[in-house]
Amino acid sequence: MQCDDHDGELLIKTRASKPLAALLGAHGLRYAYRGIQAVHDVSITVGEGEIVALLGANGAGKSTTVKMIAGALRPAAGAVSWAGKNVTGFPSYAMVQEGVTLVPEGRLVFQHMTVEENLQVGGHVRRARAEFAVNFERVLEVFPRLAERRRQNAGSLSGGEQQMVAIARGMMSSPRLMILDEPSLGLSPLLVQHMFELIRRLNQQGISILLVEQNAQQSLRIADRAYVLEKGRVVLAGTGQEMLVNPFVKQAFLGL
Amino acid sequence: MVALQTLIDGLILGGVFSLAAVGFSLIFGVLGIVNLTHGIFVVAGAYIALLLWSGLGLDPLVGIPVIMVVLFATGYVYQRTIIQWATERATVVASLLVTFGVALVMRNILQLIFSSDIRSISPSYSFVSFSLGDLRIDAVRVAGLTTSLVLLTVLTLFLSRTSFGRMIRATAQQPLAAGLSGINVPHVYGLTFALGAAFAGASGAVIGIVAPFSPATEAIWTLNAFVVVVLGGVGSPAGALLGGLLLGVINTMTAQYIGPSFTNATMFLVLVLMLLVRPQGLMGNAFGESR
Amino acid sequence: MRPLSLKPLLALVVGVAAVAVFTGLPAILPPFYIRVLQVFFFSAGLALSWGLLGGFAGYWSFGHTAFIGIGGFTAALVSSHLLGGGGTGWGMVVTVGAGGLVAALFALVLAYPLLRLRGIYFAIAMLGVGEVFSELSSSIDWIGGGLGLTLPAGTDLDIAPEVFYYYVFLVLMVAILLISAATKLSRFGYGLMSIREDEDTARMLGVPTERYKIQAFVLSAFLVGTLGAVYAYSLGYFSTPSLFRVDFSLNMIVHNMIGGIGTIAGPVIGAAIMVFLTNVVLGSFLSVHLLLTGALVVLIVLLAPTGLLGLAARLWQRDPPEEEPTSPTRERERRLTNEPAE
Amino acid sequence: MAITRRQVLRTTGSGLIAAAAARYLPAGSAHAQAGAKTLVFGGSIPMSGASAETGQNVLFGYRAAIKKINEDLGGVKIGNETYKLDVKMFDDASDPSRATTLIQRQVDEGINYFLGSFGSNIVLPSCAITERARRPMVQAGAGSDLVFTQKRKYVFGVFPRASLQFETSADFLKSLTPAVKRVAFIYTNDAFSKFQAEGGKKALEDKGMSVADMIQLPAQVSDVSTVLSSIRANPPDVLICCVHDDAAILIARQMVSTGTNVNLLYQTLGPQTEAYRQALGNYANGVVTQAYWSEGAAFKGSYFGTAKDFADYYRKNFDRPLTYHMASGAACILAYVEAMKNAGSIAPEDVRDALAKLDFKCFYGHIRFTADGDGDPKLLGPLIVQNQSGKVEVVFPEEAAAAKAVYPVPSWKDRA
Repeated sequence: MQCDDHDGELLIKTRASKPLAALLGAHGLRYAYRGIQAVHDVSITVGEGEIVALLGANGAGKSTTVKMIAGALRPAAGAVSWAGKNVTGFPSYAMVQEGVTLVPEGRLVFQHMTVEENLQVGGHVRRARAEFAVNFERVLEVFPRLAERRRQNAGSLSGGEQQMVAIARGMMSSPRLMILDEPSLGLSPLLVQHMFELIRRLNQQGISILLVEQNAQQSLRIADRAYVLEKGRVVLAGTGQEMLVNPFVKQAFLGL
Repeated sequence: MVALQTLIDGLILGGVFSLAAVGFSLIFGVLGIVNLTHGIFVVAGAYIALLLWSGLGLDPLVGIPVIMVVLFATGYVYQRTIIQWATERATVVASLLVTFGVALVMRNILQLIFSSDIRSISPSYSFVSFSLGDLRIDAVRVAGLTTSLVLLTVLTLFLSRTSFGRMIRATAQQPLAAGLSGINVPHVYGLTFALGAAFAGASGAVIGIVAPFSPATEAIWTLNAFVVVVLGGVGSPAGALLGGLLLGVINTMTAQYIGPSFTNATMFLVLVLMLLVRPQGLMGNAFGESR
Repeated sequence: MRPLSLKPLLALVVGVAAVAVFTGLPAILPPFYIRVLQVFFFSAGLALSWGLLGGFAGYWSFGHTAFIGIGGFTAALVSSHLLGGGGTGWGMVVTVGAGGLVAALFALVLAYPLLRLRGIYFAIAMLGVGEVFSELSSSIDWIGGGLGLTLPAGTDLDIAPEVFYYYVFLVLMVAILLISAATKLSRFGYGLMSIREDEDTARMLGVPTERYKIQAFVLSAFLVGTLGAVYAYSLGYFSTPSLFRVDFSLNMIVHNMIGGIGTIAGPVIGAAIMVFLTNVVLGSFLSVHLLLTGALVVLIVLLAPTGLLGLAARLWQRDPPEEEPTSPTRERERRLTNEPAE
Repeated sequence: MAITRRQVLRTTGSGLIAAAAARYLPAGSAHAQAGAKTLVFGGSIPMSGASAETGQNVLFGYRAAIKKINEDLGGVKIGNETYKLDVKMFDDASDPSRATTLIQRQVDEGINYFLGSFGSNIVLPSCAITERARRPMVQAGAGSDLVFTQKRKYVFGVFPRASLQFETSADFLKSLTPAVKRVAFIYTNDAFSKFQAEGGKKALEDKGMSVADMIQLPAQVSDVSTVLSSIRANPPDVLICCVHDDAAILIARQMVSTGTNVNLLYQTLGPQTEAYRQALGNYANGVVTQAYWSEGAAFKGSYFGTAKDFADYYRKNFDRPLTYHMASGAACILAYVEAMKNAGSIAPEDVRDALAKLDFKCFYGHIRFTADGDGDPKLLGPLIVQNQSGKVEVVFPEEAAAAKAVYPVPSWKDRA
């Protein structure tokens, strides 16, 4: 870790018992839309094999932060390091090639292409090309629903199914880190359960996870660590367990 | 009999219109750019065909691959530089102004190189026709139509079957998600634009053997492309084909039954009516957006 | 002229001074510059009129030349059929007024169906409308655009024609400038701008979007028709390709974009620059003026993408212009620039 | 003046600054040349569009005449002064507003003699300016009747007006055997072509031929197959096309490829050009056109000598393929020079009066203008020429004819 004297992390100490090689490090990220500062100064890390949750209210800057990490937005200041390499300002396709895949919020699937074609697009990246067949099989195994609908246009699927397509498409690129932006948004309670289960399974397969969620309770249950964003700044950081009992978190996100 | 002849004339003419518009349609559909340089690509294709024909004796239709390569390269560089700069710095609509400016520059350059004199290419089959009973069909136009159909089919297969075709479609539908799926979006934009330019150039070779051309004729081909795209729909070769054939038939039918001087008026009238009734074109937008 | 919305008094002073100077100019400038200024007033008037719909409401018309043509042809037809070839002095007021009104009338008929179209589809439809009118004007013998039409001199007064039309165009441009400014500051203007920003939201917020769009379209057509009629007079003889010129439509857009779209001063500045460059600087070139004009347009877009007013605002480090550059495909741009909707 | 200028610069917009600044910039080259005893001819040509090719041709004609006079004849002596000649053209882009503004600039700069542009929608507004400034304009580009029927005193044309251009043609068609009975016209919907076709119809009907069809084409045309089907369905003896170069090529090519045969194809513009012969090859044989000059014609006079001499001189000095337009352009310059000599003055009014009285013979023919200013239809009327075995032959009127007209022409198939 290159930078650890951060406000948030001073509040609650990072779980030191499990020494982690930081896979992803974002340091001092800053971004503004049309002159309005959306992200002021965000630093987060994700270790190899970790599930890290990024919590915060609507408009706290969560999506902007992960878009900067995934290369969909270019940070106005700050740096992103990945596996010991400076990847600041890498465009999104290069980040995917590096092994960082963002599944964007709002189920941005290719509506006028079949499920299979969606997956093919996801799997065309050079790093995943050799494993295409394996990935494809695995994905259909995880989502048997998609196997049934593989020749249907993605646009004709239900919301939950489209979310599956988006995640499956991300999985096709053989990521080392998957960033999931509000994967449970708009899903029925049952599906939400499945979603978190799925995230845990992905993690067990060795994929590190950065999870952006409004559903704090569920997220914290599966997360190793979590950050809380407010108005574009990290205000809290700690392990999932610590956060679950933190009075501020309880009050602000868990409605307790 | 007259009606049949008119219909056939229209369909044959329409094939050429289709090919001449498909590049415009693709660029509009994928990049959202109204490319006013389109006619320049068409006319440039015709001039390259002329050079190949007069210099090397290469038949314009045989020369199409060469023309396509040249325009593909030109189109890629053009998009990755000027057009990309314009869309990055300003807006997609600013690219309209940029292509307008570039069209002026290019028309002038074509004039300086080739003069504004009217040119035409006359391979041996330019003067041959077939007769079927009373029907007359001239060979050069049939050659043009056939070439158009072949090229449009190739493009359709390319877009639907190849991995690169999928990337183009994905980018057209969801540029953000495409990038996040590992597609190099600016590169795909460049390649798509290049593809559009290449097809425009190919149509130039066909037009060169069918009708006289000069640098100033570029404007007509841009306008025609507008009409074809509105009639047929955006972004798909099938849409361009349908739009082109319709435009051809409208043209000849008007000439036959209303008067040749009303062809352009009817063409644009149909354009406006079509927009009012079904703005997305008969085939809709291949990428499913309504802009 | 930009401070018009900020400091009305200053604007008034500058405006009156400018008008006074322009009024006096024919006494000292040679006829060529009078003609250049005449073209400038004409172009600026066109660009401002286009801006009422295109700049304020975001509805980009590619076929406004239709109204130039309708205005010009109406004036000439009224002159030859109703005034027996007359149309001088007050007669000109009648014919030009008729030109504007008929253009407005056509716009009124076209408005409802056409303005349902959005973005680029409206632009293309207008392009088509322009072409239809153009073709019909030359193919229908009664209209006579093929053979061409003649108009009498606009005035009996002993005044050089370029000076006469200089003043007519000056008056028209000032009038249109005032109309634009008044529009921009009015409720109507805010309504139009809310349509540009987000038409659906504007409608939900109770802006009578339909009515406002139609009014802006008809007003714009009326002004362009009037200008077209006067332009036809200044030519004396014209045929279809004199008035129905696609480059008129494009120039209106170019002038707006160069100056700064959605502003009052922008179209005027854009027209001034382009008219000066094409007529004075590049005027005498036989073979490269198009090349240079085109290159210039490209450079301006690349160097001053928000128009010169936007550039000036940035250089002066003042607030960005109140109007964001906007477009028919705004939504798509958002996606293309990967801007999230946050 | 200086004070106003400063105020002006400070208080007004950039358009004005520009105008004011430009006024004080050094004047254009015309002034300088005028000081060096050069007579400058001004005017515009279109560099693109339907008339661009013809415009270029005429421009080369101007250049040829000027080169000859300056270099071979050592300039021209008027009164006691010897002058060199120069031509200063701009591109009007077929835009009347641009044309008028820039013509005004040339008037302001002191250019006294004008050469015309092309198309009446350009020429009429421009010549209104030169007329008002009392500067003569001799032109080879607008034949539309309106140029000559509005009582202008300063505008001259080296052709007869459009509606009178068919007199010779009518005589020619009348002279053919078997007798021409039915004629069809195809014409472009612009002022020049329309006047020509309507004048042609009248001239032919006066001579007892019937005009079966008057087919009007739009200004831009990319296909004429339906027009040709109707011609095939009911073929006239003679098909006359009053269209511009590009449409002429299109029509001829489509006639060949669809096997649309008529006894005679007569196209007023097009067949003269190199592009036409290249596009059609052997099929150009038999096509008849009008030419206001031919290198085989028996005209001669001072400056160039015979028509043949002009052709030789031109080819020696210029690459652009020779057509009659070059001769017309050169004739405009010669008319000016001859008029100046006759007047013994270079004052525009004197030159104008001398032009009106001009009556002289040169390689181009016998130049004399009617009271309206257009070319005398008897003296400057067109020759009828026909492509025969790859050569352009004058076939009418008989006194100028070098070959006999082929009529009816063989079918396209037999011409391959």
